[in-house]
Amino acid sequence: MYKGERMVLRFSRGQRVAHWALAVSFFVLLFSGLTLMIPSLAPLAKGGVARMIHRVFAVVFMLVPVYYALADRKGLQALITESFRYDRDDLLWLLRMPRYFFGRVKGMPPQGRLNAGEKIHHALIILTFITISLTGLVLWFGKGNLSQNEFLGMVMLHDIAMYIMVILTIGHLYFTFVYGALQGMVTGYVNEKYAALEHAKWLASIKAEKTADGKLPQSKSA
Amino acid sequence: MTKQFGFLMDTSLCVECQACRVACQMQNQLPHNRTLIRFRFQETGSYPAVTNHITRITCMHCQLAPCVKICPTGALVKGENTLTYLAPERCSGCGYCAQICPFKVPQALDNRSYKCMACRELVEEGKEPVCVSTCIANALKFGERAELLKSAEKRVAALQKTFPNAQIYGREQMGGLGMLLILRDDPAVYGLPVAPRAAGELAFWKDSLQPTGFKLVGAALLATGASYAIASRNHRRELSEE
Amino acid sequence: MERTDRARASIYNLLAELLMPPTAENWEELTSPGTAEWLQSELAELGCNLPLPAMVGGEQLDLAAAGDAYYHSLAHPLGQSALPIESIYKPWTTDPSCELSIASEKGYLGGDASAHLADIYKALDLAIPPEYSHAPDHLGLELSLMALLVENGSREQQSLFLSQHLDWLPDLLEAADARGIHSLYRDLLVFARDFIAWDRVNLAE
Amino acid sequence: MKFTRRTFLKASAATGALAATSGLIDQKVWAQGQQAASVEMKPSLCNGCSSHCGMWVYLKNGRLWKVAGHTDHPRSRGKLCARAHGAATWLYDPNRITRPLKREGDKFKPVSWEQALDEIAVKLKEILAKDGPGAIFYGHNPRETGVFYGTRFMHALGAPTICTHNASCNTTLNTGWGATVGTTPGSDVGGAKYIIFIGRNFGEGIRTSQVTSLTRAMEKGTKVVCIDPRHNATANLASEWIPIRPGTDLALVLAMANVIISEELYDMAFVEQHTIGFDEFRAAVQSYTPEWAEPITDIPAATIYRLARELASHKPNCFIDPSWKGAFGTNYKNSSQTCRAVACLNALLGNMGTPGGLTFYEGPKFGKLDPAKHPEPPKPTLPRADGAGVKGEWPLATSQGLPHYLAQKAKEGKVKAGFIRHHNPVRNFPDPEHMMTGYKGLELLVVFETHLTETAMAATHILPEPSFLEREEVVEGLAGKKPAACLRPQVVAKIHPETRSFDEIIVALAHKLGIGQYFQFSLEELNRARLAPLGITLEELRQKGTFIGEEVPVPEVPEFKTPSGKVEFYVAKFAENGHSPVPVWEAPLVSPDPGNPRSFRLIHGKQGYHSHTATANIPYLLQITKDHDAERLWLNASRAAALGIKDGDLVLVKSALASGKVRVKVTERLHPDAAYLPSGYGSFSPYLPNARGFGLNQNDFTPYMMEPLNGHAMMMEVIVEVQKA
Repeated sequence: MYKGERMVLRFSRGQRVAHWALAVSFFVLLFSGLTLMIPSLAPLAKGGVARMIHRVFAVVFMLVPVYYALADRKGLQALITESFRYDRDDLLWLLRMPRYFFGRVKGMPPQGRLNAGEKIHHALIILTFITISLTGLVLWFGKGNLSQNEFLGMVMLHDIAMYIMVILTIGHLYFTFVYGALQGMVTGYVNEKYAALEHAKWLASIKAEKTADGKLPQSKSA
Repeated sequence: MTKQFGFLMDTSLCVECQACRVACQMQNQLPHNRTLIRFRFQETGSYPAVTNHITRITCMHCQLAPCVKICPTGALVKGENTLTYLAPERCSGCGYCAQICPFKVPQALDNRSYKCMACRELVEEGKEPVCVSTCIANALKFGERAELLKSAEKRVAALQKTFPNAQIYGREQMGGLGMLLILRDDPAVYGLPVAPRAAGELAFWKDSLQPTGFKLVGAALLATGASYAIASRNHRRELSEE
Repeated sequence: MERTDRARASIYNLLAELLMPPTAENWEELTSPGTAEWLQSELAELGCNLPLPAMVGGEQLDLAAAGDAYYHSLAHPLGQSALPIESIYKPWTTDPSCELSIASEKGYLGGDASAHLADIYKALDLAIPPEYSHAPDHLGLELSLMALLVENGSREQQSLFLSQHLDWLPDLLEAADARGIHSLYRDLLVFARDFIAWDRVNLAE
Repeated sequence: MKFTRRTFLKASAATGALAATSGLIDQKVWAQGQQAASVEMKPSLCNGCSSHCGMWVYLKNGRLWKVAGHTDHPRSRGKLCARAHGAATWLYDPNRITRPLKREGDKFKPVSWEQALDEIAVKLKEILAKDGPGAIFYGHNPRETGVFYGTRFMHALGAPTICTHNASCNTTLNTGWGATVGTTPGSDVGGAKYIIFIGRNFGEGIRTSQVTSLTRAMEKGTKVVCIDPRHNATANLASEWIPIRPGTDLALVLAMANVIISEELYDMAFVEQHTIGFDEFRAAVQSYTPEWAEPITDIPAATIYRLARELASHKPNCFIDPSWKGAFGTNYKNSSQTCRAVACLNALLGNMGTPGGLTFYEGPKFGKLDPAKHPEPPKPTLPRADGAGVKGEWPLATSQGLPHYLAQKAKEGKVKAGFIRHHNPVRNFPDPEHMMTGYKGLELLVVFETHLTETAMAATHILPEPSFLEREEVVEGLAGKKPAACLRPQVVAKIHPETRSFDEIIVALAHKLGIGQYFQFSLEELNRARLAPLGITLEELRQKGTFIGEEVPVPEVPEFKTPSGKVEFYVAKFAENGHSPVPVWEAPLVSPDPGNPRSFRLIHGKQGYHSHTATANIPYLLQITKDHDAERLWLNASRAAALGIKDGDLVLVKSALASGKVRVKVTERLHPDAAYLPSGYGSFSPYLPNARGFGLNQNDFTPYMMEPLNGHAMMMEVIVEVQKA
């Protein structure tokens, strides 16, 4: 573990709330949805309870970006733009991804606030978020008025988006625990040494901000 | 091989008396505003040469029943006699059956699906479903599908003298319907799909996509699970090297 | 019996009296200021903070007017009043073997509640007035039985009876409002509903 | 305890018992015990309509559990229609009348039986003393219990006026068939090769076994022709629907007779041996060619020729159905003559008593009370208050009487008291205003009912009967090859303690009126006496419900109960009273104005899931109507188009009497002259909360009228204007 180092703010309050709201609603949606896929969970779906829960949390889920936009508009913009902008280092990083997968950071190209893996993760989450939300809305409000094919098309897209999200989430959790990154999303702060190791470009950019006005605004002592 | 059982409705004999509807409500303890048997009436021709075409909107007991395939809770099942049974106590009311049924029969209301339950207990006791035993006009029959087809053929031949388009509906559709209909005219007149189908995507979804999805998720779990110890050890080592 | 149980039993009895047709025997007494005072003190004893029904100690109806109001509010047999009979507000039976059209419907006499109450009276060797043979689950009789359970039965039995049988007063009030019953009887039903709700909590504690 | 308590629960040993019976209070535990109980079966007779189909009633823990068709009963043959399931719920209906009621102004006050019966007796005695028994009437839908007790009661009072609903239904059949062949025959549907229905509608005026026989016959190839202005539910399955201008069926039948006679297609031997007046009939129909009938009936002459020839070619295994209300019930001014013509046309086919023809079966020969112990009251000799059979009034009216005329007599102060049971003339005769004013003006009107119908609203006293499952009735007979005896035993305990069955009430009233000597027997004794000759005991019949007797041999040609003992083409009685003795063409009373595109004849008919207005309050049956928008007014598509009316539009229906709004069913299945209303709706009693104000009733639009021959209500002689609302 990193010890005795200074901490740098990596996630704003808005970002953290959005992350956890999304995470919680995602898991509730996942398990309430699975009652309609795994026969042994079917009894839980009886009487429409699972459906009710699924709908309530679908609303929470879909409101997360709205909340994010209100709480931290810049953050949301940055998230979207960063997720789809890749430089040379990013590509190189992706090439060396297997190293990173097995816990080796050293030798990876320097990264910004988000590493290339995180960017891809975010990009895919954004895409699947849109897909799963839209198909979900169509299934919800189009109930009874869809043709067989429309219905099946929607269900399948909804499913595919779900599989992708689940696999991404597995990867996300994996890296979180391999690299002990949970703390960052809980408190918002990361260890400066960790930042230097994993997000060198980003650390450099905030240090540059510091030199401009004389202090490091996003940091505190551990 | 199991014997196919089914219904035969001679729509040319129905007097729309609704006895079947009410008897079915009794059998299934349905409140007055819920019914498993609805009717559709369609006039053809113009005065005075008019025909009133009647058909029931009720489960057609498809051999290849998409509702059974799609039902995520196993509330819809095929009996040994090939009738499609519904166990409401297992139903979650997701409404998938209503959306996939090419005949738009099931209704998803009150957090459950409403559709013909094929009087399972009665049939297993060797009795007729209650709509059949109550039909005052002999318009409904129940029995071995092959036998019903034979008698339907005879009846259609007789009807064709007056109604040249008279035909049996359900011989081939959906792998053969368990609810055979004797029609006096083309199915479209009755609001019935001429070539109903279980969308091929249904099989792809249930048989390929879902299992593949689950396998991929499984693979991801395996890969991360197996690598976790190595990766975190590597990471700790890198940190201590500092 | 504890003092509080005596209070509960007698309040149930008072409600039973008031929710049966008024008679010359005790109508004046039931609605007198003395009864109001007594009820007030019983409620205070119980720590039950409910306003008294206006019928008791407040606005007075003479016996004839009360008879008329009762009949048109709670006893008119022709769908004009809110009949205070449990079966009407519950699905007719929960037995899945019933093949009667009304099996799962509300709005009919002689439902499970009615049959259960009749069996309770029989087992306890209780005789009900013959004019109630069609409605052993009449609110007045149920309140009377509740008083008896308070006096002689266990708290579990009381709890069960309140939750299984005396749980339909909100529906009755809805029916009463739909039909516009006499305000004093409506007020009394509100009191009965609230007292039962209070007692359910009380028993749970 | 602060206040004086009544003890609603008279306890003896509650304290100990409560402790000892742990599961007693828990309804869940109780329910498990209940579920384990077995189900028992008892027979009854349905009351969903007046056919009284046999049914099995299933009971569990003494509660009604299920109803099913009685396999032995000739009318149900194991099947019940929708109405039976609905009617069974009357038992637990909270809208039942539970206590005797007395009307004060427009309110109903409960009174004790003692008070009600005393008041009735006092008032009746007063009227008897003042106006005599001629000022009293009894009206009912005649079923055995009402017939036996009601008749005996009236006769004991010396009162002759007993009438039924038939003047709004089919009293013309008694007139027409009665005059021609002596009785209204049945028909052998199962054996027929060719059947013509004129207005008769098996599919909606249901007797379950008739429908079953008809469709079985059709599967075997029987040809069925349906002649009706409306393509009704029987037309659905008929081989052919021939629409006819409403009210002109007489012209069609006369023209068919013309063809059959002029082409000598009739059964000459039968006509020669078993009929009188053929020559007069032949002469009368000579001018009624199909070409003559074509413009009247709107049926092509060629079709009439074909129908006549086809029908005759199947003689004698064919018939024109004797019908019910249909086209020759009490609908048109010419209905009695139409019925006569139909009877005569059937006679030409020689189908009297033949297989596939008309049937003349009799009911079982019931026994009687010992006349020594229970003398019958003498038959009253006074003239009837409704003038039925009375010279100078309605000599040709049948003994079924004229309830609508009684309303008039009441207004004139000539009728003072009435007893009405199981019958709703105020709603089911034309002009409710006329009926209500008349009946409400009576000094005494006692209504025996389970529900507060429109007629009960006019009553001075309403006496509540238990529902049909809670009372034993008088044993009934059914005519047939094998005559049957049927019983409606009491199958469940009375729900409302303050209800009493008709026989009980009549006996109690009789005692108060001093005619108790005619009622010194119990219902049980009566039923035993009736069953004595049949070879079945009351106990057995209570178990079986239906008893099918031995086959009774019938003569090859039935005995015609006419003055001549033959089929009468010529009816002298008609001539004597100034009516044509042979059927001749007579136009309907009113016709739509051909120059007015809004002008229609308002016709009505039954639906298979309702019995007049009696079942509209049952949620299960009313829901069928709602699900299918079946209360709509039918209009012919081309007529509707001309008025800019689309399917589902709301229209205003107007006659001289009333106006009302209803939605429209635009259809090709109706003659352009007609506007059709289903007849089961438009209840206005506030005590029928589900039915009240739902749909329109044809009787609101039709004036109070009497047909000249037998005085019936002419229920379809009404022209309405229809326009978009």
